[in-house]
Amino acid sequence: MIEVDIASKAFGAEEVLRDVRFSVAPGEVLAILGPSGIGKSTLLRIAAGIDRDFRGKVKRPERAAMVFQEPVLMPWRTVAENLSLVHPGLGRDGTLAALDRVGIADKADQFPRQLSLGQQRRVALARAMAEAPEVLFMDEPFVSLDPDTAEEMLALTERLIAEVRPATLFVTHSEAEARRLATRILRLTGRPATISVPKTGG
Amino acid sequence: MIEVDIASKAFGAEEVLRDVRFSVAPGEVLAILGPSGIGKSTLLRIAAGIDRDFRGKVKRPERAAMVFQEPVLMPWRTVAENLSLVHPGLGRDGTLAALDRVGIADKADQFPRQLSLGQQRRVALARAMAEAPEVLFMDEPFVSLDPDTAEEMLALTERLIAEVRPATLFVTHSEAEARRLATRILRLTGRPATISVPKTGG
Amino acid sequence: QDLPHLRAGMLATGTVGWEAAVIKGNKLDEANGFVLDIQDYADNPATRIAFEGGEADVIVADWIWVARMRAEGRNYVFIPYSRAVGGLVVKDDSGIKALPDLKGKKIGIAGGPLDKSWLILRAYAEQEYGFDLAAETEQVFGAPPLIFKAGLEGETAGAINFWHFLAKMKAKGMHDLISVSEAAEALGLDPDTPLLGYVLKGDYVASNPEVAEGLARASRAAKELLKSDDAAWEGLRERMGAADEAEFEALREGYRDGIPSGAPVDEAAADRFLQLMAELGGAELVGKATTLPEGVFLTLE
Amino acid sequence: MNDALTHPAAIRVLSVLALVVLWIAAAAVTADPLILPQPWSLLAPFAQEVETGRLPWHLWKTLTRVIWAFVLAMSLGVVLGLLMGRLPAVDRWLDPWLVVFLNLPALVLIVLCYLWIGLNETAAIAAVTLNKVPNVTTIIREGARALDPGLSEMAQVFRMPAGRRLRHVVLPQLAPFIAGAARSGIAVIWKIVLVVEFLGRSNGIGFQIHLHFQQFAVGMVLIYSLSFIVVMLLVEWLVLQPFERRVRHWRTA
Amino acid sequence: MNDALTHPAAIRVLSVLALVVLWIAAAAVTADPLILPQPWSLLAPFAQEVETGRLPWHLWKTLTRVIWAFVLAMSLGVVLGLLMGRLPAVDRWLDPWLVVFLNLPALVLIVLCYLWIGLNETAAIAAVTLNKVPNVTTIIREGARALDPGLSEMAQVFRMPAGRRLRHVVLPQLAPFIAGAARSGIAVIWKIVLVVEFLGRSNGIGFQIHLHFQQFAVGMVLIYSLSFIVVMLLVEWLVLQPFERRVRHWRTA
Ligand SMILES: Nc1ncnc2c1ncn2[C@@H]1O[C@H](COP(=O)(O)OP(=O)(O)OP(=O)(O)O)[C@@H](O)[C@H]1O
Ligand SMILES: Nc1ncnc2c1ncn2[C@@H]1O[C@H](COP(=O)(O)OP(=O)(O)OP(=O)(O)O)[C@@H](O)[C@H]1O
Ligand SMILES: [Mg+2]
Ligand SMILES: [Mg+2]
Repeated sequence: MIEVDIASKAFGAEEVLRDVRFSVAPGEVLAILGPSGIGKSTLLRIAAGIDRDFRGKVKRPERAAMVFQEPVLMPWRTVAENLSLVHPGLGRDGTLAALDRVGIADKADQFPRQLSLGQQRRVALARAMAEAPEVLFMDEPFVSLDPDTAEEMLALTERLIAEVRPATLFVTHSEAEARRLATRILRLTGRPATISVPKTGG
Repeated sequence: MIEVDIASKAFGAEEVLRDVRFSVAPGEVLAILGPSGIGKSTLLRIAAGIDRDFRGKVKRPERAAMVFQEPVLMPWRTVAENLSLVHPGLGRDGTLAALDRVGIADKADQFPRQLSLGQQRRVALARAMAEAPEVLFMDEPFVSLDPDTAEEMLALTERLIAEVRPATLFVTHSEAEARRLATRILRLTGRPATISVPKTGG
Repeated sequence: QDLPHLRAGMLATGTVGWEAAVIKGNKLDEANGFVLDIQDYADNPATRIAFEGGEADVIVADWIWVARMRAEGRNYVFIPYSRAVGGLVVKDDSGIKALPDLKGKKIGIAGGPLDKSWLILRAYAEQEYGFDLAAETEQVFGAPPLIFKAGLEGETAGAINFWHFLAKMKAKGMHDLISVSEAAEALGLDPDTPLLGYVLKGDYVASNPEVAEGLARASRAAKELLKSDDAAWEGLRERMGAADEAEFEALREGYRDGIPSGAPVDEAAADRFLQLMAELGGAELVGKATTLPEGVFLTLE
Repeated sequence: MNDALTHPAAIRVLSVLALVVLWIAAAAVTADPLILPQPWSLLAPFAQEVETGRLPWHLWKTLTRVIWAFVLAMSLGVVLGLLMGRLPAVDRWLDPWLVVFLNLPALVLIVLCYLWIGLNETAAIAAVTLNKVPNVTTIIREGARALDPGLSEMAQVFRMPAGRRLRHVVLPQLAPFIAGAARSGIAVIWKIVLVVEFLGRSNGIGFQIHLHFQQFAVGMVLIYSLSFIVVMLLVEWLVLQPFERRVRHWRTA
Repeated sequence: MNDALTHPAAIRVLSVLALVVLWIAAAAVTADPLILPQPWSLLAPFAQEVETGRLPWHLWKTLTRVIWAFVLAMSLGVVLGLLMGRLPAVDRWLDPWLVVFLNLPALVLIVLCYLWIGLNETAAIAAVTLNKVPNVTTIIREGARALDPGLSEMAQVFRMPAGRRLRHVVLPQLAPFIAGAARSGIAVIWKIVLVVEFLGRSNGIGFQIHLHFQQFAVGMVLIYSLSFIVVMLLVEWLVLQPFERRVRHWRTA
């Protein structure tokens, strides 16, 4: 269960978010939609506890996982190490299996910069899903992927959510993705951004 | 006119591209499609002259512009400076106008890290289109944007191409985008990747 | 007037400075037909660099070094200035009565392992007591002020230091266990052989003989003053940096003890001395000068 | 906590005061003014050194040398470091030289400079510069090796001219390395200037420090040392830190 | 060009040879073996110093001190630099201290250490360490300030434990700063060890250099200086550079 209650979030004088309140139960998937620059990533970062400089409060379980808007890999560690350093429990086999699920087991011993951007994004996905998280934050996880790969990743995510039932918050620009994954959709509009018309998705 | 003739491109022992040959005339738009990790960015980087470590040859006009797969901005210079340092001819007004066209004139004096990723991508777009280039390389220029903004950017690009008529090479994962912008579509398949079925788009 | 100028590179803190101050203060330089231009340096090597680099016409050094440089082909000459008056001091309450009592203890030595006083004392210990002072004691080499401090604190049982530090140490409750001149005498050396002196280049002396002579005369005149006239010392008080009257007097008497007789240097005695140094200090000290090269000591009319 | 107490300037003053208190305590424990005098006992001799004009004069001499050597060493070092960091061919050739000059004792370089160039200001400054350049080069080279390839490619595609590229793409990435090299550099330079001064100059803080050390006048040694440190603190507060804050602004904005 | 001539090891040898040629030329121009002897004229005295065991012994003494001081200064400096770079509160408090200790003349620290701790090995190593720590701290602090916030956030969200975070997230980013600080650091340390040795130790290269320098025996000064430089060249080639190549591998892969 994750509870977000942001009275206000501002960067300097510019207020970005106001009165954004919601909670997400385990197994629930909340999609966050809104135009570029509205404050989606900001919201996610507050929810994940990265950004603490806001008025309001946030509660979330311990074991979190996140797919950032950019891959955020350690460029000086191999792809496999990027997983195993974050999830030492996996072991070499678990790591390779996790990489295999996103289709890049063959790149396990390369450095992130030797991967294409889409491949790096998949490493980031694999990292987020490697060990059953209690909360899952995803910031546009399926961009920079071709339709087939994106579809695979989507299916993978769906499976994970169904199995592990984390409380999931994910940002996307694609209505289709949102409708497919989300149990609820939240739209940010306005300046400062507030929640507009929450509706239940399928 | 840009002429690409790649006999072979390899990273170490791994051959990535083989026998990729094509040319793009001024005003033509070539869309490059293919699955993640196939070699699209590699191809673009070779065409743009960034990567010279390949067998074959490439000819292209002097004045090039590029939208990289990531924004690649100078984080220590303001958004406006990121444009004006690359295009000193623009002047302050021209810079602001260019930023206005992508909808972020209000961020002109902020640093790139203060922008959302979508906003940063738009700065990169503005930078590529600020001065009429003879060749335009774009690596997935419209991702991380909401549908409305993406549409605006697409329209902007269309206008620029119609006016300036650069030889354009662009990588995308979206068939829709490709069909809309491209005069020709090139698909990379296989390992090493080669051109599969070049067909003429609308 | 058009008197020739003599550029002297001097240790700003050295005792030479006292003499130079008296020379300048009493215009003894001009009286002897030259103008002394003093360039202060903060360390001995600095004066040697100045001399080598041609920035100074005269510096102060010991004649062993002059002999060494002569043996290397440098035409340097030496005008005596001061006798060796070093010694090994111990604390008054240390209970150490003779050199053998230092066995197994620490000796602080300011001049390094090639310090002449140290070498003479080693030879003396060997001759008188039949033991190797270097092997049977632990030596601590260090900067003079640090040896000074370590000696007073009792960190070292004995100390060999530059004489003006020795004077201060004696004023602070230490005494000579043995003076170097006693030891030298016992070794059959001439304690009157002045160790320190003005060093000039032979070429300079050849072309300016009157300046070299003038310098020697001025130096002697200054020493006469300092030897007999307590008032001449008052002007030096500040640059001597004595902490109290006892130290001041110890420094004054120490200086007076060091004034050489003025008699011509006994070259045979000097040669014996050099050979002993060569034996004890080795090439590191004397270089190629295992016997006294010709012409080290400048003979003036 | 009180607002006044968390203000940067207040902390600065408090921090310096704490250091003085430490000194007082150390001096009290040592209980030997010859070894470590109490700070207040230095006030009178300090005032005297200032009044006679000795201290300002020597300080000025030293500062001139430090500034000259600093400017020379930094510019040469940055250029060399950039070249070696970016061009492996140059690096392979010059690397052994760098190691040799980096580890050549200051003394050797200083003496050689004095003997070749003469006992003059040029030799002194050359000696310090030669001593310091390898240091700067080493640090900048690491920075040059760590440059972001993405930005270089961007600059290349858009044909940014070399000067602009250097100023806006390369130097901002080197800034932390330059800052580190400059700070630690000015300290090393000043330490070498001290040696240079005592080996062959007749003025400057180094000359005075050595002179007083020979006399075992620790108090005077401290007075002269601290006078330079005070200058460095002022430079740090009035020049370096405000400048750095501006250059680093983008990180915290 | 011939392949053999572009091989890194060949270039290394050639580069060192070029340096020797430069030396020979300089010595020929100087034409005074007392000021700058020809390299070959040093071979015989060098062989003698080695045979008597003097040179190896002093070298060993110095190396021990350098290693001790290096390890201590680097570890303390990295810790302090990280703290000051990451925690502005700590930085504000310690910054004035850093400036003071950075600019305190080596002589002062050395003498105070000797006076307090005594004329012994502990004092010598403490003095060198204290002299060097501020240097390392300064450089590492800049590195710590330049850490990538994105990676820290990643480590935070995934709750990477502190040790692993330090080793795999922080240190790799600091690597160029650490490399720079270590290289220029070992050089500075050895230079300070020289001073420390001549002020209060009875052995070591610095002691020997000063001894011979007092006699103006430039040849011996060079022999002892070069013996350490050769060691450093070997360390550079056999340890540092291979290690760096491994650590830097990801940049060029
Ligand atoms: N560090 C910062 N300083 C100042 N303003 C910031 C900062 N970070 C974000 N902003 C501003 O906050 C707003 C929201 O940014 P955010 O990254 O949350 O957008 P977003 O909804 O994720 O957009 P996108 O879809 O483009 O990623 C933007 O206008 C941005 O300029
Ligand atoms: N520097 C490198 N070293 C080794 N292999 C590399 C390097 N750069 C790219 N590759 C490999 O080359 C292949 C093509 O990479 P490229 O970045 O061109 O893919 P892409 O088609 O752009 O994919 P995406 O759509 O994910 O961006 C990938 O398999 C990648 O792992
Ligand atoms: Mg975002
Ligand atoms: Mg790509």
